[in-house]
Amino acid sequence: MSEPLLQAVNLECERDDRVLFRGLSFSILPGTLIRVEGPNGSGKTTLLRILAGLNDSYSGDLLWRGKNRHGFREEFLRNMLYLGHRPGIKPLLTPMENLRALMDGRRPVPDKILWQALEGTGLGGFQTVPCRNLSAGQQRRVALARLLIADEPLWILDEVFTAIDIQGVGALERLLVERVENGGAIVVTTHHDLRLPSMQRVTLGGGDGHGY
Amino acid sequence: MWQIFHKLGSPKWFFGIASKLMPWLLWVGAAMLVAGIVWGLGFAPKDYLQGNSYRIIFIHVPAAFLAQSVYIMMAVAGLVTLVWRMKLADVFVRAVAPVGAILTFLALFTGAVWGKPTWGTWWIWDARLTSMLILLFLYFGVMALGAAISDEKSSARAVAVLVLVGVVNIPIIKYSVEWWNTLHQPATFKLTEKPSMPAEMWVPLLLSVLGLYLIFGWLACLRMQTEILVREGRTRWVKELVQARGN
Amino acid sequence: MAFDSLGAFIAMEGHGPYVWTCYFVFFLLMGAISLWSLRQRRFVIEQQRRRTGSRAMPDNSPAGANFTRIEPSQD
Amino acid sequence: MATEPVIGLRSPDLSVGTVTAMKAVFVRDLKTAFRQPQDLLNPLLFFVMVVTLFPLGVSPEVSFLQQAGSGILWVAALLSVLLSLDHLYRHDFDDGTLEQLVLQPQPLFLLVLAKSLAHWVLTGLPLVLLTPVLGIMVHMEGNSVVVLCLTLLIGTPVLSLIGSIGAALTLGLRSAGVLLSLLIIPLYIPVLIFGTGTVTAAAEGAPVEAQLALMGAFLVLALTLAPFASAAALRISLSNS
Repeated sequence: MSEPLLQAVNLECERDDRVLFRGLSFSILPGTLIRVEGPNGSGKTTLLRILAGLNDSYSGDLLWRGKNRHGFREEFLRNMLYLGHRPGIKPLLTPMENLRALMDGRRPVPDKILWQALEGTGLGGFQTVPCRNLSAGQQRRVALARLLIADEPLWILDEVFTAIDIQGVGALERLLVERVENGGAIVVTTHHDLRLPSMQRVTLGGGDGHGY
Repeated sequence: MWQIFHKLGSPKWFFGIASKLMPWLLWVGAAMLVAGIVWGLGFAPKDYLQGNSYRIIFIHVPAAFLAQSVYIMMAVAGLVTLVWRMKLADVFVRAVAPVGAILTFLALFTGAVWGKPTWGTWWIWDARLTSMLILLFLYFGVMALGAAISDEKSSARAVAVLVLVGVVNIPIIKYSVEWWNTLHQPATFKLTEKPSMPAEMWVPLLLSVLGLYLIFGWLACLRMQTEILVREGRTRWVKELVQARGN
Repeated sequence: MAFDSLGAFIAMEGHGPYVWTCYFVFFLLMGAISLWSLRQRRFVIEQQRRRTGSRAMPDNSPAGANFTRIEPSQD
Repeated sequence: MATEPVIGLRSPDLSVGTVTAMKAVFVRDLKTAFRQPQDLLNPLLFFVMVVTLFPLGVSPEVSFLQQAGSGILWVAALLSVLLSLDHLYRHDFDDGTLEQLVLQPQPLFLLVLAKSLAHWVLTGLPLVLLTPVLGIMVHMEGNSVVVLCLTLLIGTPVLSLIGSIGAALTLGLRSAGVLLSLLIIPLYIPVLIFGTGTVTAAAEGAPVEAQLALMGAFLVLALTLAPFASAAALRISLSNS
């Protein structure tokens, strides 16, 4: 059970002649939440994109359930959910259509469930309004609705709390805690002061943040 | 085998080898090129159809020949970049693309000037000239894309994809241009296809082709060294080397 | 020698201008790219040396921010 | 923590099949495009305007237009496809949809193929449908117009597919539009040559089956190879962002 889902071994990433991190190793176990910390520009987003498989200019190894991830692209992607800065919401489509399109690539879900998920993120009544008429926070909530129905065991969430109001933040924290208690694995970055039980930290931008 | 391959990919190792090789490439190449050209210009007999204007061949053919093979070499290097992520392969592509473009331009220019006395016009939309022109466009594309992407690794791989797409297209382009040529151009302006070139002509031609090849090798080494110095500026060996050279 | 005199060699029976233009441009461009490449390498070496020479490289670690307002002096 | 429902790995049979996923990508692209019809209209207007420039700028004589008509229409179609390519991935890139596309478990090149096909349906196909009208305006003969439409029907998907490589390579770059044209125009030349050449042959009364078959071969080649190159290019561009 406590086999790590994803393991980073000796990760190193260099960007524009600057070493962002070096010799970074950690394991993502089921039932844990890992918070990636560091000042602006320390490579938090880059690390998350590397973990998600979007950025492959790194050296070191990424092991998916103990084996090199390269051979398990399909299985890895099936079991991983990534939400980035740009949440993948098309301004021209409605929240329903957006959620539909995002889920269509991953899992068949009936419309009723999608509708409920949007209600669950506080978008009840906005389901069929084009997203460009929604506020930034509401647009993020459309993307967050995926978390209410996602069954991927590994979540990688970049700045999830951005543009969400205080009450929403509280609810979202509860969602993450519950998820972790049920055995999900979550990696997050956030500037919001997140204090969850059994939260692990990966800190970037430490001593060897530069290569000279 | 694998170790040799790995070593080949090491910029430091290459830098040393290149330094040793370069004088030879330059001087042997220059000697062969000059010999070929002097022989071709002054001693080879004149062509019975085109007269003396054919003497342009001793630079036109080497330039055209190299212009095409440089692109093929770039494509091979591009493949190596994509498959093995070998840094040196991308260094080669970057260093060599402008040289390839210049050679292509030279082939076009000498072809055009040769055309004036032979065909009576500077430019004809002849199959060879046209496909050379398109090759020049391909070179420009590679250079423009390389310059536009700032991140080194992404830039290397993007350029590699483009070069490979280009090389798949080259035979198609060549074939289509030839087909188009037969459609529009009655075959009156055909360059004399010599059934048998006398040895006094092809030996100097061969000399100048080989000579230009070697000079290209020298240029490639030189420009690759520059590129390596820029990219590896932070490594210790470059720092040491730079200090040693300065004093 | 395929020509009787130097004059004939230059003239090439009227084709001289074409042939010589080609050779001129060829050597001009090949010389230009060679010289340019040589200079570029020298320039890069020069630049690297200056960089390693002055050890005082600006530290790359992000500076702490204090967000203090800066008031222009009222002289 | 009374119960302990443990989240396990997802079973493969819960996943969405590749064809379904391709259809979803295709449908979403069409839907998005129809929400902003002006963007659909622009390449068509551009097509008509470029064709109009030739009689005005060169000569309105029937004999000239008749002879140059197929070339004019082909070049104009090529340029308007080129113009529309910049949008192919740009919006998806900006709003993050592209990241999600790359992270779908299905093979990326097939999803890219679906996007290229959507692009063709939205730009190439309308151009083909508009061609007969413009063909008549440049005094082309009925038979030539039919062959022209056929060549465009086979040729424009090739333009979309090859163009998708360029669009993916220049994604997120400054002045991507000009750069894209620079990279892609040389690759378009064979399609242009065979497109216009076929129409010329038809106008001279020669049989054109062989040429059309050859263009079909181009299409098959582009269908099989271009999506791989586009997918590779997309990964590179995203890796950089």
